[in-house]
Order: sequence, then C-alpha cells, then structure tokens
Amino acid sequence: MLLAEVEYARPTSVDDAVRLLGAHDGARPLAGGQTLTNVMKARAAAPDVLVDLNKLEELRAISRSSDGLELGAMVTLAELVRSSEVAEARPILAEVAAKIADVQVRNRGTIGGNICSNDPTNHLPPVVSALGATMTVRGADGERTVPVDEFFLGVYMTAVAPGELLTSITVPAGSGADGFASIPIGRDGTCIVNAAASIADGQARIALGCVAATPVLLTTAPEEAAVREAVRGAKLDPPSDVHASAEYRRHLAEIVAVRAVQEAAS
Amino acid sequence: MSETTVTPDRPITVEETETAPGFIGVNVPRKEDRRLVQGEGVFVDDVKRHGMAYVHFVRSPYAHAAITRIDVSKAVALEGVYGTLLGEEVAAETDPFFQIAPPPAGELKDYALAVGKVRHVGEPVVAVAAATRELARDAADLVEVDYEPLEAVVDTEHAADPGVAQLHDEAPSNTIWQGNFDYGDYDAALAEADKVVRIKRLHFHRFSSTPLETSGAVVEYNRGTGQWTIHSNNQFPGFAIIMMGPALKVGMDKLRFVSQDIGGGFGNKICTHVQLVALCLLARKLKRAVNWTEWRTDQHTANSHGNERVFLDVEVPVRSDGTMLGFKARMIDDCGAFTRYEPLGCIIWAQVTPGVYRWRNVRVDFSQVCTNKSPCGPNRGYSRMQHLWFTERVIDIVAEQLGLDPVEIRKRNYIRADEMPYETPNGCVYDSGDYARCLDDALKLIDYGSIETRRRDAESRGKLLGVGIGSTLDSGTNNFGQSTIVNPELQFSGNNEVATVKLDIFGEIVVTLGTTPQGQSHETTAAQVVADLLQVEPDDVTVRAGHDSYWNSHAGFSGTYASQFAVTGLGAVKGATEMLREEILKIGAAVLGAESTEEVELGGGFVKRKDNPEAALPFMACGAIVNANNAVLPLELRDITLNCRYVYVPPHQLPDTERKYGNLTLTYANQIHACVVEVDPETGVYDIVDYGAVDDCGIRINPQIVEGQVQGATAQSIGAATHETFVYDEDGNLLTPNFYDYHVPHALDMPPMKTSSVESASPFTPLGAKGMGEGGGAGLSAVAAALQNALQGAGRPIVTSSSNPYHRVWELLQNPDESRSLVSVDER
Amino acid sequence: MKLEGERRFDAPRETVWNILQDPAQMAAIMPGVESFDVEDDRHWKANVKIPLGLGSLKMSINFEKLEEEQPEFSKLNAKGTGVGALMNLVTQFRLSEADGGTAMAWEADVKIAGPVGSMGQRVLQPIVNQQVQLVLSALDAQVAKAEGGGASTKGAEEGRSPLEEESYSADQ
Amino acid sequence: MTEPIRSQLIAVEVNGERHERDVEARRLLVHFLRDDLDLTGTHVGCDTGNCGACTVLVDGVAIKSCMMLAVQADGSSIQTVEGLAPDGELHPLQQAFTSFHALQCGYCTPGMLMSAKHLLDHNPEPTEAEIRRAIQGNICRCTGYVNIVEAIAAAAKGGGA
Repeated sequence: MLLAEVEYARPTSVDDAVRLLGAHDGARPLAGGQTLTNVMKARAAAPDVLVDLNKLEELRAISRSSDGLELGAMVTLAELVRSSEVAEARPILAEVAAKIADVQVRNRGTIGGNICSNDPTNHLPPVVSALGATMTVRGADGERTVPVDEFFLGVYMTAVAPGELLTSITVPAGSGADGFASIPIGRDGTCIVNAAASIADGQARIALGCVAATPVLLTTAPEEAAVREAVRGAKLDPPSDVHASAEYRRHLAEIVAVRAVQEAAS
Repeated sequence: MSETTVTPDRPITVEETETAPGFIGVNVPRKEDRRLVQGEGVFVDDVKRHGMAYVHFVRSPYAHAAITRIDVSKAVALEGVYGTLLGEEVAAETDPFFQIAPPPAGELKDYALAVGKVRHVGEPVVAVAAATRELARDAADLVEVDYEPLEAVVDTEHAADPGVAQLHDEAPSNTIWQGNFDYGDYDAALAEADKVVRIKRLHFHRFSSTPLETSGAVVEYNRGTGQWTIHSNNQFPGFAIIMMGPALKVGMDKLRFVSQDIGGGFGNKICTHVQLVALCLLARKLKRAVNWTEWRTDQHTANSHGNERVFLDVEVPVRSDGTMLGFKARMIDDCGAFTRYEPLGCIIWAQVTPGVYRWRNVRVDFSQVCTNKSPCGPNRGYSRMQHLWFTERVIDIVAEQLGLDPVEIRKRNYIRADEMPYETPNGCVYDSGDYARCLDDALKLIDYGSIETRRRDAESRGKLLGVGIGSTLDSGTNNFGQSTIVNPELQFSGNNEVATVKLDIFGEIVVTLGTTPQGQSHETTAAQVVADLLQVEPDDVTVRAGHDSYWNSHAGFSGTYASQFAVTGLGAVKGATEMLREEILKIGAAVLGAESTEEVELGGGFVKRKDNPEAALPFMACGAIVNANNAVLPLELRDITLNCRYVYVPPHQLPDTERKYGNLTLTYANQIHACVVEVDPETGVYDIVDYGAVDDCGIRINPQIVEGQVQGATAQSIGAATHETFVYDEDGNLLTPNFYDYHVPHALDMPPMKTSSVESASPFTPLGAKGMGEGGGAGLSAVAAALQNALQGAGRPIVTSSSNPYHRVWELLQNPDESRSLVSVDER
Repeated sequence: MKLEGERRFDAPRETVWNILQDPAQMAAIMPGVESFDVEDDRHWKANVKIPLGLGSLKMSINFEKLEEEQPEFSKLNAKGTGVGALMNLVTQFRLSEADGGTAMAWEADVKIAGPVGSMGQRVLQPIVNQQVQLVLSALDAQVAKAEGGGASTKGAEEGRSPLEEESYSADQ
Repeated sequence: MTEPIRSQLIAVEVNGERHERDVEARRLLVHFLRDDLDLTGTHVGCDTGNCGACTVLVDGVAIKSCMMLAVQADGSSIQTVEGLAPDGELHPLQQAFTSFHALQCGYCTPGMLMSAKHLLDHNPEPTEAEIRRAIQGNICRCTGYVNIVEAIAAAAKGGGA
C-alpha cells in the first residue's frame, strides 16, 4: 500500500549516517528496503526518518583477510551470489543467498538488511550464526564488535542499538564443511523451517531458523543420531501458523538440521 | 467429428495460400498483444481525469461487530481530503441490493458500505477521497470507528446450529437457502447395491484465482444528464447494472460501463457492484471523478472468494462389479458474509450432477450458510468445480475401499461416447465427448505403463510416488432459468450476447462485442470468424478493444464469464457477419448488375461476379455507397445499413422448478488430467513430477489460445490443490491475506505440463465450439488422487480435503487412521 | 494466542501484590509506555510505543480491572488501538505463598486484529513471547527493588509520572 | 552533512528522456512512474513485493519499483516496458511473447518482459531452469508460465519472430 509520511536522508559517509541515526528519535537505516518498505506500506511500522545507506560505498566491500571474509553490510544478495571471494572463502553464503526470494529482491536486498531485520523466515541469520560470524557495529562512540551469538535479540531486534549501524559482517575462514537446508512453501515461497550447519573439529555448529524469535544454536557431534538428539534436547517451542503447527515445525527442525549437517559433511 | 491432436511444435505459422484462407482452427497471432507487450494497454488504474480524487476504504478489523461510533472529523480536516462517505449516507441514498435468494433469507440487507454492523474482516465501513493515493490512506487512518465485537461465525458445518450468532437480523437464521434434489430412484438403487460405501465428511476449501490486477474503477458523474460513466474492470456489466440501477434508483442507461484491458478476472471481478455504488455516490457528492484501486491485501480479504463446501454423510451404492448407482449426500455451501451472486451456487453445481458418470440415482440435501468471512462469488469453475472434486473423490475412495483399479472403475462408470448427447438424471444434456478416450490419451501423456517402475525408483530414493486422475467438465452457456430453481419468483431465463459488425465508409470492417474480455483473446478469435465469413484476412478486421455499454452492442447477460464466448460471443459475431455478408452481396449484385446474390461472391475484399471475377466491387466502394452515396441505390436497397447487430440467443427452455429439472447449460467441455506426485514421507513435502492434460472443448477456433487457457486453468487448480488457501482463525481473521502466506504457483513451482486435445464438436452451437475458459478444476482432483495413491504404502490415509499443503500431508502420514475412520463399506 | 506460566519471587506475597495491583508500578514494567493516566481505581489508559525493531508500534490502550480477590487473584482486560492493529488482552494471575516466597500462576489471552494481526501472524507469537519475558523481567526487578527499599506508590498518588525514574529512586 | 527532507527535487532519465520532479520522500518509484510520469505500463499487482508486475531496470538492474522510493532513484537511468520498442519495432522478447502466446490478460507482461530482459542482458543463452529462476519473482495467473518460458528461450535463440 502506501507509506506514511517520512523524512529521508541520504548520507554519503558512514559517520554522517551514524550521526543522523543518533540525531533523530525514530530514525531507521534503509538498506535494500525489501523488508522495511513492505512493513511501512502496511503501516505496521512508521519510522520518522529513513537514513538511506545506498550511497555508502564503504559498506559495499567484500574482502578476504587473515580473519576470514569481511562483508560490508550493504553488499547485495546478488553480489554475494556473484562474488569470487565468497565462492572461495565461504561458498555457503552464496549458495544460500541464491535461494533468497527472487532476482529483483536479491538485486536490492543486502546481507546487512537480511540479518538486521531478523525475520524468523530469513535465511541468513541462521547461516551467519552457524558460521560464527562477528558483527561490526558503529555508533556515536565508535566501533564495537558483537559475536553472532549475542547479536540476535528478537524478531526484528538485534544488538544494533538505536543510533547505531551494522557496518560489516566478518565470517571466519572455514574448512568448507558448511551446509544449509530449508523447507519453503512450494519451491521458493516463504520459509517454514531452515537450518544451517558448519562442521569444525568434529563438532557441528547448527543454527535453526523459524522456530523461535532468534536462531537457535546447537553444537553437537555431526552424526545423525547425535544431531537428532541435540534438536530434541533443545526442547523447541516453535510458533504455529497456517503453514505449520508447532509440532510439525519441531519435527521439520530435526530433519532440516540433519540435512544441513549431512550437506556440510559431504 | 473427433480428432486427436498432439501438442505441435510452436509457434504454428499461418500458411500463405492463394485461395480462401480459412482462419477458424488456425493459430492466428493475437491482435491484443501489440499494445500489451509495449505497456500500452489501458487498464482501469491507467485512466486519469482532471482533478480526480483517490478513494481509500476504511475497513473493518473485526469479523462481526456492531458499529457504535464513527468520527471522520480528523480525516476531513486533513488538507487535500475532499470528503468521505458513510454507511448512513448510503442507507439514506440507496436501496439495499436486490437479492437472488427468496424470502426470508432474501430479506437481508446488503449496502455499498457497512450500515450499523460489520460482518467480515475487511468490510468497507467508510470511504475517504483525497487528492493523492497517499493522502487518502493518511486520512483513512484518522477515521475513528468504535466497534462492539460480536461472536464470529466461521465454521461452515455449524454455522446454522442453534445458538450460533446470527449475521443478518432480517433473515431468520444463517441458512441462506436449502433444497432437496432427488433424481432417479435412490432408495431402489440402495436396495439393489451389493455394497454401500460411506464417507462421513469431505471438505472443499476456500481460495480464489486472485487476478493479478485487483479490482478498481474510475467513476465520473455528469451532473447535467445525471449519468455516471464507470471505467472499471467489472467483468459482467449486465449483472452489475441489474444490481446497481435499482440500488441507485436510476434507469440502466444512466450507468455507462466502459473497460478496455482487464488484468484477469476468473469470476472474481463480477461482484464489484458493491464498491461501484459507493464510488457513484462519492463522485456525485464530491463533484469530481473518483479512482478506486483495490489493494492486494483487500482483494484477498474482502473480494469474492470461491465457495467453500462440506459434503457430509455421503453414501454410494455400488454393484460388486464396480458399477456405481448414484450417491446421496448432505452438502453445506458457505457463501461468506453476503449473498451477492449467491445463492446461485446452490443450483449451478447441478449442471454437472453426476459428473462424467452414468450415475442415475442421486439424492442431495443442499444448503447454503452465511458466515463472518469474505463474501463468495463466482470463481473459475464456479460451484461445479466443488461438485466435480466431490465426484472424483467419491470414485477414488470407492476404488480404494473396494480394491478396484482407478482407471477401470472410471471407464466402467464414464458416460460413453455412443450415449452422446446424454441426458443426466436431472435433465441436463451433455452435448458430446469421449471421456474414456481422453483418459487413455492422458495416461499416455504421463507414460502410465511405466508407473510401477517409477514407483520403485522413487522408493529407492526414499520417496513415495503416486498417480491420480481428475475427470471434470466445464459446462458453458448458462441457462439463467436455473435461477428460478433457487427462487421461483425470479424472472430470469435463457442467455444472450451481442455483436455488431459494420462495413464503414472507407471499407473498414469493425466488430463491436458485448463482452468484457480479461485475457480470453476475443479480438483475435472474433476476427478469425469474421475473416472466414467475409473472405478477408484477420488483419483486415478491426475488433474494438474492450466494452462500452454506450456502443449499444450488449444485452442483459453481456459480459465475460461462465465459459461461453466461443458459443454466445462468436455465435453473435457469426450472426452479425452473416447479416453483413448478405447486405454486401446485395449491394454488390446491384452494382455489378447481377440478377441475384447467387451470382456474386466475396473474395479478397471484393464482391465479384462468379461468372466474371474481373467485375468486382471493393468493400470500400460498398461502404462508401451505403454510407455516403446512397442515392445511387435502388429504393428497395435503401434499408441496407452495413451495420449489423445480432443477438445470439441459445435454445434454452424454462426448467421445471418443482422437480429441479431441466437443461441448465448448452455445452460440456471435458478435462481428463493425470498427475504424478512424489512425496517425501519424512516431511510431507511433495512435488508434482509429471502432468498430462487432455481437454476436449469441441471445435477450437484458435488452438494456441485454447491451450493457453488449459495451461492457465491447470496452474490455478494445481495452486489451489497445493498451497492456495484462505484460512481464518476462530475470530474470523484471514491468516493468508497476501502472497507471502497465500502462495500461488511461481515459475519454479509448475510441473512439466503435457497437453493434448480431442475435438468432439458440439451439435448445439453455431461453430461446433464449446466454452472452456473455466476448466473444471481437474488438477484439484488429480493431485488429491495422486497423494492418496502415493500414501497407500504409508498407512493408506484417505484424502478428504481439496487443500493439501505439506502440513496436511504430514498429518495424513502421522495419523492415517483418523482419515480412514471417515470411510466405511457396508456389505450387502 | 494463549500464554501461561509460573513465576517465583523471593518476596512476600504482599510485596508482589502491591506492585501488581498498582497501576503506576505496572506502567513501569510495561514496554514502551509514553504516557499513563489513572481514570479511577478500575480504569487506566496508556499510550505506548512498543519498540519492534523495524519501527515502533504506537497504540493507545485502555485497561479495565475485571476481578480482584485481595491478595491473591486479579483479572485485567486491556484493549489497544493503533494504526493497522487492534489488541485485546485478558490476563489474570493468582499468587500463593510458597517456600518463603511467592508463586505467581499467570495466564494471558492476546488477540491481535487488523492488518498487523493478519500479516504478522508468523512473527506475532515470538514477539508476544518476547514482550512477556520483558514484562516478567521488569517485574522481577521491581520486586527486587521493593524488597530493597520497600514498595511505594507515592509517585502515582502524587500525580507524578511513574515513568520518571526519580519518582521511585528518590524515595528509595 | 545531509539533513532529512520530506520532499525533494529529483532528476531521472527514463527510457532515455530526462525528467525532473519534486517528489515526497514516501512516494514509491512505481507510483512516481505511473502517476507523476504517466508511464502506466508498469503495473502494481500486490502490496508486499511478491508479484513483480512493477519490475523495471534501474541502471540496468531489475528491481521491483514498489520497494524503492522515488527519491532513491535520483540520478539514475530507468528503463520501463515503454522503452523496449522506442521506434515501434518490437524487441525480440516482445515479438517472442506474441509469437508464443506468452500473455493472456497482459497485466504481468511488462514486469515479466523486464525480468526477461535483465536475464538475457546477463545470460544470453539461458537454460530452461535459469529462465524459470529468472522469472520466479514475477507472478502470472493466466498462463501457467509454460509459454512464457518458451518465449524467453526462443528470444534468446533469436527465434522470437
């Protein structure tokens, strides 16, 4: 539908963006807008000021370092799919990004936006959780890093506080033993349950999506029985909706966890 | 005539021939496309007027509530807001809409806006008009409405139970209509049966075709003449005018309906008369044109849904050889909060009472209830689709229970080609068709012979493979006389459609239709018929785009709905063109000095003497003479106008309202589809891995267009069978109000689709063609059957719902006995 | 959406009861309260701005105390209206003395209607759960504070906004 | 330093033609194209970003214009369906859509064509699977996609005519 009145600013530096976010109560960063715009159309949310991040070239970089892969928050999902650095360092990110929504959405949608909106049906929150990413957040007082385990606070809520901005996501270099599995409605519809897994040192780090307000992290031996046991042991209390009862979601969570770990192991 | 054609390598190009081209049956490229592929179509929201206001409806958040206060003062105070319209104004200025239902349910009051009470989530309560779309929305947010919530009625089966809240105070209960249908001798059939299969409950769910263009209108009011011009995408202006004239207390000519391009309709755009009346009042009140474009969420929440139906206490008497003698059932149809086009659905299903089967003894207790859900209306396959799904479920459940082969039991019970035309137990006449042959063709398309091998292959991959058949009908060219079966006081019967074909002053052949196409390619197929009759090329024929009631080329039932254009529309085109041809021949004969029209013929845009082709009069000369130089004509030819209006009227008769008996439609296209699914037993997730569709709609005017309709109808029924469902919670909130949660098929979702056709000409229609646009929803039946077949190795659950998203398949896998407990067999 | 739970407090029932029956202290534990008015001892009104990450949801909420059995049972109805959303919450709790502390058995039935209710279906349940957790944690803190310095309802009694932290801390 | 504004004068090039308009910050690009520039070929089919009827190319990239603000398009070059056949000669995709009967009502067609153009601009020889993935964000309720997929494949092979 149509947006409520809103103010708009298009800073050209991260510092200016942070200043704007801090200066206006009710300011929200506008990344790709593929979630926020729709929420605003429904007027379910009405930020007072949109701080458009699309001119912040410094947030669009993809680089490899000794720490692994550093992804600017404004890297689009399409760029993630195409990036040779991503393909070499952590191809799972590209493979999952390619499954998100559709071409047009991937052309605008960003990794930072997907992660920060933390809609339970999003794919990337469980992926960066499983990969043990670190988030770099900038605010008026400077930069801080947040381990992914502390990053997701709730639906649409992250450790990025008002006045702050997620600037980059650092994904550690991995062995390549990563996997992802999801059950969407149809071939490519809204996600019902998803899971990402990463195996290192004989342990699988699994993040389950769509079963709680934030990705549910589990660490277990990668054998199927152990994975199943771990998911059951997590005593998930997933939401029910038209697509899945809590019971069905709980059941699917176990299966996608197993499949994600199997893919990681293969 | 009967001929099988296999899907050709597309595209078929028209072969250039020196002689008469013959365009009927040829894949002529569409005339509509040139503008549409360039974005130059004119859809309703493309229409703009100076100073036009944009309208936003304030809608009810409650399913059932009394309105206790409305305050629009803050909205009106907003700069740029032109005004509002409230239910109380509507009640003062209009009469409630005419009701098809007989009293007492017919006493219910339905207005353009809620008056005193809301009855479904999304019901329009206040209309706000402003200078921009955004401002109208802003102002709508400032309208204050207080509600006193009432108990919401959402359960179809129990909507009419004692003690349940009542939707309409003027009606005595939530039952809108009830009737008993009793054909053949059901008791005798039961006595004769060797076995009786019983099914406690089957459920056909709510969904809609959700045309990609939502409803909308631009309405202008001419204060000098008191006439409204309604640019809209309403697909059945004839019906809208019948509803709106009395409500607005004006004559029909005051309501000018105009449309050009319509972005899909599928029946969902028939009942927009409600909003159109609100817009008419606003345009008059505000003295400016008003635009209303429905939002998608509103389209899902408050536009017409397809009817939901439950089938209870089903009883099927069967002989031991698998011959089914008929059925008995109690059916409850749910029309939602208002009746609008209903309760016509209570009789429409009877067009296909026995489905494609030789079932002679039928006893149905049919009722319709209202509930606090979106109003229902015609939706592709209207009311027959529900019933045909029921007949297909019955046959597959009987086969499963008695251990019979689904193919064999169908062939044993199908009406046979040599029985055509076939009169059903309730007096309908199936015009032609060869269902068994179509079934064979469909099975060939999916390589039925290899199914067991593929089943084993699937098993080796941990999957369950299943195959299912859907055999359905698309009955077309309604006899509106069937409305008298639901209400004998009604004065409707027959059907009609109009075409006007003229030869103009510069030799231009212009066709004006009465229809309102929404993608059905009327411009193209009409041109094909005209070209053949006048011996010209389709490119020589101009078919006006869209509809305008001021073209005077429409009649009471004009519109595009209910699978009939190939019969009524093209019948009218044929009639008008034949009139025009006669006139052209007369002019030609006179000018060329022939004794009679027998001595002249048409060819290449000329009238020619048969004995001397050199003596030829171009059409342009004919047009010029009659239109601008008519003193040269002999007096006896002065009544020739070269402007021929023809009304096609099908040969319908009044039905017997007492016995609920008679021929309710003219043609019966059939669809025999076969589908193969693979189910992941761990999750209930499944894929359609193969799909074959064989359709027979008689003579195909343009095979490529027919095939396109088949593919589209199939996609819709696959969508409905899998993920498309309107789900309400116990409070009447719609939980699938947008394309996130109402998942329609995307390009990736569609299975490989193979199509072929059989052409069994209709003996009853002008061109041997049958209407076929609705399809019969064969995919719904085929998917349900394939799932049941796939799960036979997993506890043999019975599929009892038309909606089978993954979670339902998983539930069937978890608890097969629950569904099995709904069916039983009595041995005699 | 029905929720229920049990909560234990290391405080006498009296202390917990005093907090829960006091609108001013309740206001302090509710998320996003911008203004709060006590109309009479059974009716209160609040304007809230519930922070939901993508933007906050503004609502005006009318509270009505439906039942009360001092010092153990209370039932409350809250009706909220906002753009795109209507909320109806019926909640009740029962306090009992347990192991030197207090046990609270609570139930809540939340209904959200309007576009947000329909569209946000898949996220509402986790959001509501989370808001409930926030309320319960705030209640824990409030109880602990009361235990530390003795409960006070002075702020509200004197007509000061209970939202000003000073109105509590000054007295404590 | 940038300060928030409620409306802004923007300049865009649409189908090669430059336009300057003062727009409210909240105005979506699709409404800017349709209502302000009268380019009504770009359609609206949903309000949640699912249907793709509003797909246009912004600086050569396919996006859904219902999820972008008009102010965000400031300075960019936009191509809409009206720009596919500037001289009236149909683009090979347009020709293929008509030859293969890839449209019925035509409402999804402009968005579908723009998605297809984006595909062929980047991948001139797509497989059927790639075509389907390229248009998965465009909903068609009339055709079942069968002929759309064939038309795009034919246009890629230069067989649109």
